[in-house]
Amino acid sequence: MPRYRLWLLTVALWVAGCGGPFPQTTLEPRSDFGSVIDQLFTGIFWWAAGVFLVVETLLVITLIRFRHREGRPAPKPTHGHTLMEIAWTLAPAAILVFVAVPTVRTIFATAGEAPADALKVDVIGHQWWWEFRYRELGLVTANELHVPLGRAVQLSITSADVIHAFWAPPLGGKRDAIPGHVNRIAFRADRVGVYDGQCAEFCGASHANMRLRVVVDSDSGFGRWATVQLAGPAAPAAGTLAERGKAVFARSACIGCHTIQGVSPGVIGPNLTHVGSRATIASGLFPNDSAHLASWIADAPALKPGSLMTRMKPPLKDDDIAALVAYLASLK
Amino acid sequence: MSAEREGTERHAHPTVGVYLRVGAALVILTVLEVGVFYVPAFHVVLVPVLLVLSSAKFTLVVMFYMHLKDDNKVFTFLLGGPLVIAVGVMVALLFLFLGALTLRGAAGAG
Amino acid sequence: MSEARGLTSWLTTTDHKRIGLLYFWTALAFFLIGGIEALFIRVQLAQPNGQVVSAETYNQLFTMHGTTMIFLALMPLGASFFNYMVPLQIGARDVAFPRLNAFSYWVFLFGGLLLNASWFVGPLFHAGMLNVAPDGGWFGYANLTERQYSPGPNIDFWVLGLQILGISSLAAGFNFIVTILNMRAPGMKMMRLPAFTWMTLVTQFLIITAFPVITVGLAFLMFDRFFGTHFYVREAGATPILWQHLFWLFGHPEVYILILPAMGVVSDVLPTFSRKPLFGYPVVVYSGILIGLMSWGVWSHHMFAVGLGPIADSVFAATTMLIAVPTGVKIFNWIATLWGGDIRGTTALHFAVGFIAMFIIGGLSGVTHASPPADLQQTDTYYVVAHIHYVFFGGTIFGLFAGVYYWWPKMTGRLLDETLGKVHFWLQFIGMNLAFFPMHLIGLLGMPRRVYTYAPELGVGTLNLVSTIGAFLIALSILIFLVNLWRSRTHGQPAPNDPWGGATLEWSVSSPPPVYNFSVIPTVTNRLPRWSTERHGPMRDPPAVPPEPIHVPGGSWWPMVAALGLPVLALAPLTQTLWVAFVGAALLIAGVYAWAFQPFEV
Amino acid sequence: MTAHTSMGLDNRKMAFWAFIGSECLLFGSLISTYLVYKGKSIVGPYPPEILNIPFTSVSTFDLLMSSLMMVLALAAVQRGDMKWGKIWLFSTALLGLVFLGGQVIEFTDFVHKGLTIGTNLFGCTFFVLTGTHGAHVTVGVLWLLTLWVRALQGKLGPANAMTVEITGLYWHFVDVVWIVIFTVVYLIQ
Repeated sequence: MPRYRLWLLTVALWVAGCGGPFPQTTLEPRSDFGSVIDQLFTGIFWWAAGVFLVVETLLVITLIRFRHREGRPAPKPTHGHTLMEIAWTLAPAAILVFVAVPTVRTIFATAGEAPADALKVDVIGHQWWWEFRYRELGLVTANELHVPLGRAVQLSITSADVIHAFWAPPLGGKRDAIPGHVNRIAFRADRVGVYDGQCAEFCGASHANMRLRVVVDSDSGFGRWATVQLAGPAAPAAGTLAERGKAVFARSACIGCHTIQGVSPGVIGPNLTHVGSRATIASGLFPNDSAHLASWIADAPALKPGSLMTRMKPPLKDDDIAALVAYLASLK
Repeated sequence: MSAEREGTERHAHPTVGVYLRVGAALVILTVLEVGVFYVPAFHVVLVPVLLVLSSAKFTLVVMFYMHLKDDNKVFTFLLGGPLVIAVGVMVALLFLFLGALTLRGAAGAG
Repeated sequence: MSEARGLTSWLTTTDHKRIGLLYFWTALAFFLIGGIEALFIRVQLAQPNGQVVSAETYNQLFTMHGTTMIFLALMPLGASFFNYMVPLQIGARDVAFPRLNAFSYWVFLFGGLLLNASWFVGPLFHAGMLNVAPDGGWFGYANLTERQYSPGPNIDFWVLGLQILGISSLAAGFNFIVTILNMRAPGMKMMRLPAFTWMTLVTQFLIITAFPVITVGLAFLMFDRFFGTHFYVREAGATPILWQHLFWLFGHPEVYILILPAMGVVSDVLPTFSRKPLFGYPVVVYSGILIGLMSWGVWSHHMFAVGLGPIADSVFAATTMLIAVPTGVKIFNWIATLWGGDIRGTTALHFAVGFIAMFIIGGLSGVTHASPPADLQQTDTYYVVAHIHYVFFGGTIFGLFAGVYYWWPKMTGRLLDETLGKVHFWLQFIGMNLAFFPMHLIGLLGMPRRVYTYAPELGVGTLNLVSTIGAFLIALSILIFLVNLWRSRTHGQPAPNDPWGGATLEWSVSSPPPVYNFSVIPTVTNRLPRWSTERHGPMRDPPAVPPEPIHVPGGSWWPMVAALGLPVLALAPLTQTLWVAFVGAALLIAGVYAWAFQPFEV
Repeated sequence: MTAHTSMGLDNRKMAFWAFIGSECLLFGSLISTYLVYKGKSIVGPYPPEILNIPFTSVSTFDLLMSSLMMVLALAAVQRGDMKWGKIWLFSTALLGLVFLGGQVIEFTDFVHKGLTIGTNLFGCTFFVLTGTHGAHVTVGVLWLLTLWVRALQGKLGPANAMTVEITGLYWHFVDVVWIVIFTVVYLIQ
């Protein structure tokens, strides 16, 4: 960890008193993309800190040294000094060269190109959730992006409605998800873990609630996950609550918006084929447990303002909701 | 009165004869424009030729009908400054939008 | 020749000094409204999962906070000084077009009222109070602002309000360009203009060039929302990025429209209180012009996350970094002005120096996101919120407060209390650093901006609480400022012509100046007319009593009538009522014709 | 009234040039948008199917001639020849009206051929750009007619030559913008 970051974090911890962990920090990069940006920022930070110290010190010294004192003779009316003007024009220009050169180098290094064997994922922003499509693997999931450790990943980012921005800070910088455009970022994660992120472009009422998680798995872990996701949905055993839940799902409005492979074809909301395997619901807002799932199904807009998943009309009965929850939880 | 005050405005407006000749030139240029548009042989160079012809018309009107040629340079600046910015913005936007394919280059986003 | 009194005289006034005061009080009121909005925002964010306001209300609050502060508080506070001070500084009796000046003010007032009316008129649109205020952000990114995604009248208020405010700024822009170029006293050459007047001139050029672009962008949005066009609709082959280009083409010059007047104030205040001429006056002037010019070539640095491609990113990164050069030059010249001076620590000087100290921070954090890859981690986070507040609060507001403390005696004839002033300064200085410095960290730790809530797991709760405390300190400092203003009416010491020993012409007349400004138009022989330097002695102030009667133009109702036509016109699309449009147009046309044919002598 | 000014120039004229500079950015943005969206329409009608070059050439000619009338009006007013001043002022306004009539016919024709402001991007950009220009022409015609009525009332003379000159500046600028629009929109398809 570079020294300045220790310093920064110390200040932060001292002020914060709690001291993290900071799941969305940009200061502890966990990918090559994040690291080059961090190095660039560190360099600029030191230049800025240096300039800050020099100029502010100069200002303070001037103020102290030339403060008004009784009997001080009238100041000499100096109007300017050409050489000094030239000097302090050239000095910042020179410093900027040291900022500009690595900047341009990094721009081209992070332009979104990835090696041919990169895992390609389409990222589609929706109001207010994320859709992830693994084209080669033929699988679709939502809000939780799984990537393998050490393998290059290329995200092709776009939007289905308004402008969003995909941002998982520990893995690198954000890119806008713009309807009608495709933006690319590429990164190679260098540590297993779960990294938080969220939409970074204001996109309406629940912009703050459009969160996401990136799960960096080991190679084998990723393989296992993909195998599970590729399989069809688990069929609930006969006579269980889950089976009743499947029936409730099939006869209510759910099917209009959600896909469950082999059950319903809706494409407006997230694909639920393996919703039980996800750790969170409502795009990273709540843990995926039966209590939260139940209140989410009952009244989503109460938990997520503006949510397109409106209150059911007529409202589902409590036992129907319980059945639905059991069914969804079974979709591992 | 300080030396800076240059007295009242000089009215160095062109004569009616000049106005008429400029009018004739404008008509001829317009005929040329439309002509170029209809002659297939010109189609390769249509855009540059039209741009030149229309700039010529623009300049004629501004210089003679709006008297910039003989008027105070401040007026030239008040028109010219924003005009340069406007043209610069136009070129930059065209570059950013239409040049996107080549510009994006390595980004390959498109 | 004595001044007219009464409400009518204010409603019909064409006197630049009165219009300046109207601008001041109106802008101050909007500044307070914007500040209250900011406090709500900070209360909501004081802790994770805040429940003080709803998501919808929060989005209206931050949208209106930004829009109000930029268009209704900072720009018009600057305009207040343009109005009051520029004619005095150049030795003129008034601006070039006094009635156009009144028109600008009334249009600004009506536009601001229309925008803020949106807080209360929800019931007219079958919605609750506090429900139809603009909620798309001050940047109003399409296509979120299209009817499909923002069906209510919220964005309509924003579009129409900004269009009206643009007209006000444009009219004032033409007026002040002509005033500064063409109304100078004999001998007041361009390179003898006070720095504040110079920066005003540059600002006006930016206004008349930048505002048409946003006018077009807003007009497209208006057509999309009302008349079924598709300027920003992806489904029709268009792109919402066009809006971003048009908006930032305006938006970046706008940043300098907000900061240059403050730089001008500082360039006038520092010499007065260090008793030394501005160091490198021509360099300060030229760097101001250069900053204005360069502001036209950097707009895409607001769009690095859009993905314009590496070449465009590199070009805009380079131009953006280059702007740091003239800005740095200005800062060095200000420090050199102080160097070797006899610095009197008045409140005005405190604020001017505070401007320099804080603007440096804003400038330096600006350089960090001039670098596109670094910006990918910073843009749309609290880091950028910190940056813009160091520029606009630490910069523009400190600069404008320097102007208030410097020119208040001239504008009202009463001095402000220096002790209260310094309490105000230090509270505001500490408050702003407490409020905005932690935001750098909050952003780097991953909190996006424009979020009404954040998770406790983010680990930024305490930092946000500190920031909220800072915001309330700022509020307290502003209260003290208001008390100071109020007290000065009765307790303020009467101001002599020149309480500070200023070098420029505004100090050569009484405080407040007579309605005709100068009993005899002064003849200027050098850049520091009221000072003695090695080359010349101070000029004589004009006599208190004019040697011959001075004709003072009367007032006029017509600018206000014409201005009233604009909000009425705006009501037509808002309420979907055609006949209202005819009433508005009739008012506007009648006002303009009556104005054009009313005899009026300057 | 010409108050003594520091540059010896008329205030209104200077303000007007600043206004014209500002208008450059207005039309610049509109034309930029037209160009940026050129060829991006998803459905027709497309420009070549619908633009009527001979018709618009006549309109262009008409507007050029109105500019000539305008300078002749100015020259007449300056030399105090109010008889011809009135004639030329009225002719200028008349040619402006003819241009507007042409635009009305053109727009109606386009709507009949299926191009409205909401049809496609060409419709959006075309109607807003030429419509804004048409609105400027309308203001100009009203202004010219006002001057003409003032002249009829005997309230316009060589002393008001500056008013006529400024009107002319506006009118010529509107003409100049059309010169650009004619080339960019109509001829470069």
